[in-house]
Amino acid sequence: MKSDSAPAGGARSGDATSGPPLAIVIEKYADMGVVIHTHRLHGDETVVVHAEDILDVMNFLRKDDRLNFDMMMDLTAVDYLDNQNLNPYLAEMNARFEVVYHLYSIGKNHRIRVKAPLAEDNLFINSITGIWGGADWFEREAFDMYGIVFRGHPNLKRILLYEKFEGHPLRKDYPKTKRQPLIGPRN
Amino acid sequence: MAITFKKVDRNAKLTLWEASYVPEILRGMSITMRHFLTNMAGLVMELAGGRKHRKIMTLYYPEEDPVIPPSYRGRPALVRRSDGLEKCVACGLCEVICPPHCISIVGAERENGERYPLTYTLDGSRCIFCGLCEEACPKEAIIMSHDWKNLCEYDRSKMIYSKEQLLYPERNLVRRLEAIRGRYFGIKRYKNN
Amino acid sequence: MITLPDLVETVVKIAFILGLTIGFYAPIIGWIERKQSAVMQDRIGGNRAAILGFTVIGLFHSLADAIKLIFKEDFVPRGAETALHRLAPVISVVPALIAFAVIPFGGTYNLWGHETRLVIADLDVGVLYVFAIASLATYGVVIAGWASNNNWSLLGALRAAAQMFSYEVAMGLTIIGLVMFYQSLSLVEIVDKQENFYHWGIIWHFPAFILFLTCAIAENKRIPFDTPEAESELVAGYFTEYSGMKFIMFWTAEFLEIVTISALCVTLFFGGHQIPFVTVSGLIDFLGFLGPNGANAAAMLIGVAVFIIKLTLLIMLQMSIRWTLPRFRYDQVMKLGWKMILPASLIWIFLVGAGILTGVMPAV
Amino acid sequence: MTDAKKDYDFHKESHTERMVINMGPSHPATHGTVKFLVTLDGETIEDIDVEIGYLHRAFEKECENQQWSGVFPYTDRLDYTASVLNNIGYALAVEKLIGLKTPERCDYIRTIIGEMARMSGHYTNLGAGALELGALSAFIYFVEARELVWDLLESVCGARLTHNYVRIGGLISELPDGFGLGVAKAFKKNRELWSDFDKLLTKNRIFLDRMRDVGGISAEKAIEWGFTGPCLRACGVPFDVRKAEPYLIYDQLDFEIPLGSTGDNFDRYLVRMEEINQSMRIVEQCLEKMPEGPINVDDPNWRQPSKDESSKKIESLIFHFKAVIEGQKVPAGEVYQPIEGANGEVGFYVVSNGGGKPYKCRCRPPSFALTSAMPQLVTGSMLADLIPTFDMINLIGGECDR
Repeated sequence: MKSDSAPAGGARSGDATSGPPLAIVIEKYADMGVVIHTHRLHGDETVVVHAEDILDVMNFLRKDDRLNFDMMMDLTAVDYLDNQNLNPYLAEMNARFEVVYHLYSIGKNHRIRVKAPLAEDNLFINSITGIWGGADWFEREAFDMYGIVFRGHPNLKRILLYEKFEGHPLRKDYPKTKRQPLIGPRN
Repeated sequence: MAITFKKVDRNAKLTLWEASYVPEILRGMSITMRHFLTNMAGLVMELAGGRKHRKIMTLYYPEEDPVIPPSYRGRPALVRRSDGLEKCVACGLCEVICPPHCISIVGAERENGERYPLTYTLDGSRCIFCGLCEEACPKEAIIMSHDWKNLCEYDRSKMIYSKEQLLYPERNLVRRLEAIRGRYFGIKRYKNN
Repeated sequence: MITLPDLVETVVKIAFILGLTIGFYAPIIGWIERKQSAVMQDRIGGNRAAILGFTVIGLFHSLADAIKLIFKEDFVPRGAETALHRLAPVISVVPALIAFAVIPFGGTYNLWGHETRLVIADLDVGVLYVFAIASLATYGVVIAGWASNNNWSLLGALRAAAQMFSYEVAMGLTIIGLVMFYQSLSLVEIVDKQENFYHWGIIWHFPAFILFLTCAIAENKRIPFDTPEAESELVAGYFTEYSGMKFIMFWTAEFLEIVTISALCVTLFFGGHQIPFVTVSGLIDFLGFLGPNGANAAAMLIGVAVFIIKLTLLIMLQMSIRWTLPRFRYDQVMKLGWKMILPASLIWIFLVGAGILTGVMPAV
Repeated sequence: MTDAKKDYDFHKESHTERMVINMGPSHPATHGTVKFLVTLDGETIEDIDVEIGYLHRAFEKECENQQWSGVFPYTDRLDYTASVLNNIGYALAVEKLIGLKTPERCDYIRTIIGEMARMSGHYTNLGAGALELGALSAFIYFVEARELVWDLLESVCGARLTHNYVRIGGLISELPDGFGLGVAKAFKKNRELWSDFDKLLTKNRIFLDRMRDVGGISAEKAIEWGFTGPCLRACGVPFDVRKAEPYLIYDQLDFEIPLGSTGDNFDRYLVRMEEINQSMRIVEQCLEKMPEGPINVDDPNWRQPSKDESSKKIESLIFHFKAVIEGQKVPAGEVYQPIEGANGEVGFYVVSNGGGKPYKCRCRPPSFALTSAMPQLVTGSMLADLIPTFDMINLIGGECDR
């Protein structure tokens, strides 16, 4: 487990001191092999965890009194195809995708970003709809756009695109100009 | 100097009189009737004395035109120089920056070595009037003109504008040119009020 | 035994009423609705339809509408009950028209020795007749909704049925006090008794007027009671599947009902053709310089004009209500009808009875 | 409950059946394009399934293929009723990633234009709400007020709806001459129209009956479902990004954030009404305090050259060519920047790989989260309640479907 110090940039809104959420998470999961990486780039506290531990981590973040992340702000994924060097641990783990969660605590007014890398041959991660009901559609969208399967999701089907859509458009190997079979040729 | 929270008034309890619908209906009708009467007065006075008396802000469109501010982004136009040739040097910056990729240019060279666009096609049905081409253009050759009337066609194929359709004489674009020259670290300084 | 002059007189009166309602009011209401709402809302309103360059402040839009709708495809949806689908608009437009038969639009005038009473049929039970006919309109709506084979139409029709039947009850009761006051069910007699301005319905029965107008608007299914055709909920309610000429008929029926309601209000509460502080005979005497026939004819024209002015003002009142208020929810409409208007009108009947007994209300 | 009662099935006994109705994709109430599959028992909603995606335009995919500065037209089209707010959100995210500090005057102008956009968004929402409840005059009054705001925005930005005004490190242009006077004049009329709207509806019993105690949600549920913005504040939760994590110059301003108490439609309506007032207050304060100065960062890497400059200096011209064709290079990294949009928290999660195009540009759409809770809000209420609830949720198709 390694922890970067915050870079000089991001003077705008982030304070460079170690915020409580990240410190508490590091403390809790010290030497448990759950946390892969942490950083505070531009003041955004980020913790990267193993995908199989995501439910455990999320439960901790949600229920711990010091953290109390009661709101799941955003859930998305990033495809790091051929760009794994951006986050060195991705190449180590041979992971292509990363599921990104942004959490916020209303009472404590702090945020945290949780990331879970996923390898291309194992695009499964546990659904967090049991913790935040609002994650429902966000997970469906990530499934729709990246093909990541959220285990335990009550209704995992496409949401923005239609059922007969082929492929997952936000993957980097999906060409922008590709035509779908139902759409027909360019007029 | 502070941001504070305050509860809104839900008027949770209505008095019996208010709950009987009548007072609020009368109040609502007094408001709409006030609008009706002031607008009627304005319209009657307009018949007598011109537009400035009208209280209604709707325009009689084909007869009256709206006032277009200098910053308005209308139909893109290529600037025609005073000698009748286009200013454009076919550098292709607008082609690159255009978000919907509606511009396509084929460049060529004149005998005197000047580059110029052999064809300059702008698909008006795809243009989103963002003005990025105008910002990118280093020669002030493509300008978002103030022309907003000649944008509609019955056929999409007619909306693919050729160079000839896009060329405007520079004197018609002076207002807009002045507006964009004042941008970024430009000349104009704003005074409060 | 019907004599020829009587027959001619009746035919002329029917022609006049048809002309007034279908020929004049149906298009003019469309225009009033457009223009009045526009000016109320700081707009200009339709003013583009022109004949030879003359727009006549948008008056031709009604004509353009009519022409457009007449030439539209006459469409019957698949699975619809064709015969009933065609019949429904007729059923809803006819009652609105024939209710007018008992509404007096002028007084009694002696023209060339012929006693002329400006009402098509002077029924002794005029009020009852109007209510009886008005309730027929429900059939048109329900049949339209059911025969369209469309869920929205069906929902609209069900709402309409419940709402119209409920409000008929309340509407009938709001008038009872008035009938007690005038001691007659004949609309002609009621108008005649309002010759004295102090006996006008609006003066003694203002609460009844409010209640009656509410019920009448609810009967007519206009905002705030337009749940059966609420366009943001049920698309267009029971006439979702209607187009062209059949749609015009629903449209006309709605406009005619506005006229009928206004005419009824004028008759019951605003003294019909009467001018305040002027009696018909006094008017005829005043116009005596025109000769007996001329005076009568002039008085008749004045009476009809006064009636039409009152009618138009009431129509405009209804329009401004329609363009001001938001819409009720369906269950709230029913609640209002049964829990507020019905008891209120019963209380009003009681109060009128007490007033008549104690002599607070004058005997007329 | 006794066994006999449990076995008794009303629907079976009375031989009735449920009605399944397709509300949308083009239904008068669905002013974005959205489909509700509603199962009705009479007039009561038994079950509802919300289908979105009809307005999906591949926002993220397009952004990934566009230079950093070329993303702004796309962000315009997210919440198109308040498009400058999206511009600002994206600009702030990218500036945070680069570490740019915009001049103070730029922040002030961004605040002014952003608050005007918020007003326009709320006007649209409340006006449409009134329209759908049948109060047509009230709707037109707010449309008129919105037109006045749009006139101002047009004179600043050059377009009425998709303003495309903000740039990385600044703005495209200064405020026009006489802007302060224009604001004073327009706001006077706006306040009049606001009070007319308020008098027409806020105390009207018909409107109250339609809105009050309809479509309510508890604060805990709202937080769980990711509600933000006016809908969350209607539940009485004091969360506003402007206060929680002040950006631009909000911490130097004096204004109130309205809070509701029960979280029903009426509270949402009142919160939005009050926010319009507060936005006007903010704009007026900003105009008063606004300092003189530049509106763009004085950093040639991020500022586009002005027209004079680029046509006269060859270095500047070459730099401009490079900037446009390759895109301005943003340092690698990732950043999440929330701002308070008209509907709630608009967050931009931007990832850069050091290139001239965003590697990932994700927008956290507030109405997406709000719409996902629709079944929670309307199940068990009447069909007619769906309309005000859906309106106060304020689904903006462009934002929800992206």
